[in-house]
This record gives sequence, structure tokens and C-alpha cells, in this order.
Amino acid sequence: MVKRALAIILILITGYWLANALAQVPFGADKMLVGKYYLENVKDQTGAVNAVTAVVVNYRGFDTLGEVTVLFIAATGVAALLWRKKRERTAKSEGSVVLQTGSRLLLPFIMLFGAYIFIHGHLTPGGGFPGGATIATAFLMLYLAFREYEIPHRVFEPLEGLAGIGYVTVGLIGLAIGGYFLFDWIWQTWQLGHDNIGRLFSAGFIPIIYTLIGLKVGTELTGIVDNMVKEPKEGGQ
Amino acid sequence: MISAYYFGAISLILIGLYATLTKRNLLKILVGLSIMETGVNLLLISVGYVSGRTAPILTEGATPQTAVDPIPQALVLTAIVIGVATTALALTVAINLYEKYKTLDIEKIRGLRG
Amino acid sequence: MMQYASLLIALPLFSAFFVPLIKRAGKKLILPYLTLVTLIQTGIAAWAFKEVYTTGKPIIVLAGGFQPPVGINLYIGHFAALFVLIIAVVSFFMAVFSMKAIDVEPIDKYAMLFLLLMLGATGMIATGDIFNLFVFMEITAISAYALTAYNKTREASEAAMKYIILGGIGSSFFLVGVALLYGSLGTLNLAQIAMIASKMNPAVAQAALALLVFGLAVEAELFPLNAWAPDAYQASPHPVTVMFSAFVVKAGLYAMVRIVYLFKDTPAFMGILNLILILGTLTVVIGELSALRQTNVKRMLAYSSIAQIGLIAVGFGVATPHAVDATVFHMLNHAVVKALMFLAVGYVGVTVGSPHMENFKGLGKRMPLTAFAITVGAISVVGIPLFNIFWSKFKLLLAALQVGKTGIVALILGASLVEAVYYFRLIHTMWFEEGKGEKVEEELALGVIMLLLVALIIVIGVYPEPVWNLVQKAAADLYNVANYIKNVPLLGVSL
Amino acid sequence: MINCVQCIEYLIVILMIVSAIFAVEWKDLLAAVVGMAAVSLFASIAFFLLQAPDVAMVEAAIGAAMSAAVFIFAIKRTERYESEGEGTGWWVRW
Repeated sequence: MVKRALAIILILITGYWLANALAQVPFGADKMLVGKYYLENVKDQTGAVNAVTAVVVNYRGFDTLGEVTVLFIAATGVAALLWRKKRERTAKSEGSVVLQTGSRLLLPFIMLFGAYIFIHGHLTPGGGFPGGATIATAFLMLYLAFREYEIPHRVFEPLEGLAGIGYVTVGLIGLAIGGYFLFDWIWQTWQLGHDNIGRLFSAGFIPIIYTLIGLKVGTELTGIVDNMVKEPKEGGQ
Repeated sequence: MISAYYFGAISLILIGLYATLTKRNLLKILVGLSIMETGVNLLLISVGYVSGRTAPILTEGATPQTAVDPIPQALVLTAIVIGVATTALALTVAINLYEKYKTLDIEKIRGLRG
Repeated sequence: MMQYASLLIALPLFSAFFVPLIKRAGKKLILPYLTLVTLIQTGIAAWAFKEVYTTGKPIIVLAGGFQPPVGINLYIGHFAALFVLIIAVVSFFMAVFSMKAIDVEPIDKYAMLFLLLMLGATGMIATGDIFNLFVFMEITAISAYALTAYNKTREASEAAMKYIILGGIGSSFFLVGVALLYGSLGTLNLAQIAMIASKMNPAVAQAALALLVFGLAVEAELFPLNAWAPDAYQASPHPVTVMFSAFVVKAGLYAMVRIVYLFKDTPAFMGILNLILILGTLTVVIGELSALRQTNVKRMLAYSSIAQIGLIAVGFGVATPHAVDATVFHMLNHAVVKALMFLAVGYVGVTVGSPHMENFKGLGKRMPLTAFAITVGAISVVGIPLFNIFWSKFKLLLAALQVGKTGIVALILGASLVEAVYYFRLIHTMWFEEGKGEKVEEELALGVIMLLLVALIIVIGVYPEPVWNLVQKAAADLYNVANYIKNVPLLGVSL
Repeated sequence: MINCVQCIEYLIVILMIVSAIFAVEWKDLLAAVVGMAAVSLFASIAFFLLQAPDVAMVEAAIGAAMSAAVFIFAIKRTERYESEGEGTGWWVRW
């Protein structure tokens, strides 16, 4: 009880202190400095209509590369830590008929929707991360519906690596063509799609990178789910 | 007087911190961490909000003068993904610990001294 | 040409993503591949080092070709060039050591995590953007979590869990700090933050800096948040322990100091320095006292390493040019010495079974080379003249005396005394106590690495001048914020 | 002067805090995870109100759905009920 009271007091002090500091950062006021630059130049410099996407993929591309890496590390770490010689799925019962039929029917549509989200990342809200997560949900549903189901590992593992390699390669091509790592060579050097702003074929390498990210996020999240579902076989340590 | 969103964000951070500091069940602690992360994300987004402006998607009708700050949104996108990555890894370690100790109570998981 | 320094980031990433394809070709190839990649990384780092130190100008890498406050830049100045080189060299040595020390499956995942840990530390030191720093910190931290738990023993899982919980709290704090900074300044670029730092409300600046310091204290192993460190050092695979001690901590400390020094001309600075001084002093005291009662040598070294980190933090807390020089020198020396000692102790652990004190009895007869390496390292840490750490401790003492902080002098001397007690006990155990066991044939490659590091320790100890000159440049890079701002080609969006 | 939008704002924030408290206090971990997912969902609505549709989508897809799914799998492989009692964790101690 004493510990709990201490913790509550500590937390209240922290909260008071935080609130005091935050009171100097007025809510709803215009605090933009770099942000204004982004909003004004985003269409010319990147061709994307969605400024957030442009910031994520173009201006702060290093962050996104790092973010993809973090997810990759997590997937790798999960696979490394749950690695056993023999593993199997231990679900006791199949999903209901509704779930099975529904997941079979919906699978292509969910995948299509995920693909739509990440291909249109530069026009509408969304992008590689929610798109990839949507694709992963489709596989999650298959895992829930069927007792024996497993993803095709021989496809997924190399695909995950290849998508990552693709991302870095796009960046390195930028280094070779434009002189800067992660340089948007399609938009700024080749100037493709300049008269097309606001439509699908524009925004330089954003759709390419978001497709790669979508594939990578989808395969990685599916891999995490797969590793979590399978339990070690008896005596298989 | 601070705004409702600031209040909500700080409350979430504090509730999460409380759970991580006082709970004994590992999964509960991770739930706490997760809530804390949500709070931080809400805080970042509210810092970037400008009252009366719209989302930073510059289709017809939206100009740079009527959009909110895009940077915090980009940051939060990154932070959410990082959060879920940490959570997945943490849960994996928790599963490993459960296999070894058959409990999630941290008072009973004490292989290392100190 | 300068932009090719971005390969420092691109190469480890590319190679890590490439590992699944190598695995197809055969599991045996993975560790040699790892060694090859780290060797190439060392080459690139050496090129960057040469470039920076001959031209005297930092390498600025612009990601995506956007100028700094708009895009993210890497800033490879004198400090970053030196430490990126250290990171690459230590990683190369550890990749060689991994071939001997790692036999737990799955090797391919180990190789990926290893590369990404190296990448994360490199990025933390090189980046010039505060949120990018957070991303690289998370890369470092998450790969460190996974590597800590890699052995899949009870202790490893427990240590990793501690690390994850503390790391999660730390990263949340860090992000709140970033939110406060961004909310009041509107920029994330470190140079621009430094430029307009004085416009910030001092109360907010203090709160933000305190949050950032607490967030980074998890990586930098400062007192209230370093409960994970001894456990993780003890339980992780031996090469990973070396990497933790040699550069992961250093990256955290560097990031903390870089951010705090940006606010050098603001009223918030003194308060934060006092916070760092207090945290550092507590770290030293608690680390040294805990080291005294350990029976596991690896854990003892871990506490000793933590105490040295505390000393480094204290040095940065003094924050005069001389103190910063001495502290950076100490960072370098500590990286060399602790790499040597953890390597040697890990090697003993691999050959004998566990790095428990029992196993070190009579080690001088069984593994003379390894025992010699440990002895040199121990003598050096204690601060005997003619070994490298003597010079850095001595210069730190002088710097503390210069500003009249006698408390710090007493702290350094006391810490050295306690170190002498437990390290001489270890040396006594190794050379003068009878132990059982056959003489062990020592591996050639590891022997060469250990001798190299020993030679480095003694050379720096006898001729400190050349290294001291390098270090002074590196420290100036850290301390001279005005120069830092000038070197980053900021776009004029100050509006 | 409180108008309709502000009403919704307050409602969302209150719901968020209430579900966070439930998520922390419920002994049944499955319920706690559902509470956590609810926090994420309400946060996602809040993001939408704060003019951040991208973030709202990511939070709903990854923050709520994926992380809750991973939590539930972990609960399936460990145990569902939290034992009684509270105490400070070992990571606070040195």
C-alpha cells in the first residue's frame, strides 16, 4: 500500500510538472517553422498532394528507412527468440463455417484494398504502413479460420528481404544519379509526371517506395503472427 | 487551463506509467507501456494541431495556409510502428519467460540477483 | 564524393536484408559474410575518418538532397568520424569472435541483429536531427533487446525483459521531450535548435532537456534507469557484451551530451549540468560498490564499466573545454580497454564454460595470453602510469581542479582505489592461485586481436600525444556549438 | 460556450481515460487488452478530429488491431488471469 501511494505521489508530481511545461506550448496556435516550408513547396518538390506522405517518404526518408528497419528487427527478433527445432500449430478446433467461407471470400478483396491503400499513399490518407497491416490482417484471418494453415515461408522470407533490398537500392540509385542518398530521381531528374499532380502516376518514387514498404510491412507482421501462433512441439526444445 | 487533448494525453501517460511502476503481471506492464505510447502520440499530434485548419492534403480547395502542421503527423506514424515493434518483441520475451518460469508474476521471476 | 559517406548507413542495412538470401546458399557462409561486411564497413569508416581529419571539415550527408532543416542530415564531424571508426573496428573484431563464440541457433538472425546494432549506434552518433536520433536509438535498443535474449536462457530472457520495460519508459520520455522542443521551436534539426535555443522559454527548455536526459539515460546507463545493464551484460552472448560496453553506451552518452550542449547559452543549461553531475556521481558510487561484491567476473566487469560511464558523465557535467577533452579521451580509452577485457573474459567463458571467479583460478598457467590481456586491461583501468587510462583520469583530475571542484577529484581517486581492490583480487586469482584444468590451445585470430588491443593500450600509455591531438579535435567538435551551427548548411527558413 | 464539436472532444477524451483505467485495473488480461484496444480506437478518433487522417488510419490498423492481436496470441500462450496483489517491479531496484 505504501509503495502504491508513493508511486501515485511520484506520478502526480510528474503530471503537474508536465502540465506546467505544456502550458507554455499553447494548444491550437500556429507553431510552424519548417512545417510551413513543407506545405508551400510540397507539390513542386515532390509531386505529392498528401503532405504527410511527402514528409514521410521524401523529406524525412531516413526516418522511414529506420522505421522499416525497426519493424524488420522486431520480426527477426521474434523469429530468433521463438526459434525451436520443431514447432506446430496447436489450435484445438477449426473456425466456424461462416469464418472459413468469409475469410476465403474476403481474402482477395482485403488484399486488393491493402494494395489500394499503399499505392494511393501520395493522394489519400494511408500509405505503406496501414496498407501492409491490412494485408497482414487477411493472413491473420486465415490463421484464425483454418487449423492447419501456414503461410508459404519459402515465399515470405525472401520477399521480406527483397523488399528491404529494393528500398535501399532505390536510395542508392538516387545516390548514383542525383548525388544524394534517397534522392527522388524519378521526380527531380527524370521529371516524370510533372503535369500529372493529383493523379496516380505522379509523385516520383513515392508509390514505388510505398509499395515496397507495404509488402515488407505485410510480410513482417504476418511473420510475427505466424511465429506467435506456432508452439514448440513436446520434447522439441 | 489546458486543452482537453493535452489533458487526455497527460492522463494516458500517467496511467501507463502507474501501471508499469506498480503492477506485478508482465502483460499488464506491457499494456501500461502501450497506453503510455498512445498518450505520447496523442500529445505530439495535439502539439501540431492548429485550430480551424484542415488536414494537410492539398487537393482542390486546400491551400498551405489552411492546413495543419504535417511534421508531427509524420513523426507519430513512425512512433506508432516503432511502438508495435517493441510490443511484439516484448511479448515474445514474455512468452519465453513464461516457458521457463511458468508464471508472469515478476516477484517470482528472479533468476538474477541485484 | 562526400555523399558516399551515406554508405555507412546503407551498407549494413543492405547486408542485413541480404542475409536471408545468403542463408539459402548455406548456413556456414553466414558468419564469414558478417566478417566481410564489417570489414568493408571499417574501410568506409576509415575513408571518412581520413577525409574529415585531413580536410578538417565535417562531412555533411544530405538525405534526399534537401537542405538541413527541411531534410535530414548526417553530421560526420571529428567526433563522429572517430567513433564511427571505433564502432566499425570493434564490430569487425566481434564478428571474428562470433565465429568462435556463437553456437546457438538461428545464426542468420544473429547476423542480422548484429549488423543492425552496429547500424543503430553508427546512426546515433552520425545523425543531425533529433527525431532521427530517436529512430536510430530505437534501432539500437530493439536489436539490443533481441540480442540480449538471444541465448534463450532464463537469465537472458529476464535481463531482456528488464531492458525492454526500462527502454519503453525511456523512449516515451524522450518523445515527450521532443514534443516540447518541437512545440516551442518548430524545428527538429539539431543545428537549428542550437541557433534559436535562446528564444525558448527557460522553464520549457529545462523540462524538455530533463525529459530527454532521462530518456537517453537508459541507453547511457545512468543511475536510476540502468538496472538492466549488469544483467544484460552478464546474460547476453559474449560478443554482444563487448559491443554494449564499447559503443552502444557511448552512443547514448554522446547523444545526451550533444543535445544538452546545444543549449549552452541558455539559462536552462546549468540546471541540466547539475542533473547530469548528480546522476553521474551516483552511477560511479553505486557501480563501484556493487562491483566489489561480485563473484561472476563478467558481472563485475559490467559494474566496473557502468562506474566508468558514470565518470564520463561527470566529466561532461563539468563542461569546461579541458574537461570535455579529457572526457572524450576517457571514452576512447574505455572503449579500447573494455573491448579487450570483455573479449578476453568472454573467451574464457567460451572455453571453460562460465566466467565465474572459480574458473579464473590459475588461468595464468592455462591460458597465458588471455590472462595477460586481462591483466593489462585491469592495470590500465585502475590508472597505473604508462597505461592509457592513467592519462585520461589524470587530465580529468586536472580539469576538475581547474574549476575547483574538489568533490570530483575525490570521486575519481576513490573510484580508482575501489577499482584497485577488485581488479588486483582478480589478478591475484589468475596468477597466484592454483586451479585445475589442462592448458588450452589459444585461438590464433583472437590472440592477434587481443595483442593488438594490448599494444594499443601501451602505445597510448607511453605516447599519448598523437591520440590526444585527435581527441582534442573531436572534443572541440562536441563543445564548440557555434562551429557546429556554422558547419551545417542551413537553409534560410527561419522565417 | 460549449458547442457540439467540443462536446464530442470531451466525450472522446473521457472515454479514452476511462477505458485506460479499466485496461489497467481489470484482472482478466483478455479484457485488459480489449480495454487497451479501445484506448487506441478512441485515440484514433481523436487523431481524426485533430486533422490527422493518416495517423488515424495507422493507429486503427496497427496500434489497435495488430497489437491487440499479438497480445491475444501471447495471452493464449501464457495465462489469462492476473494474480492478486501489487508491488514495485524488479527493474526499479538495482
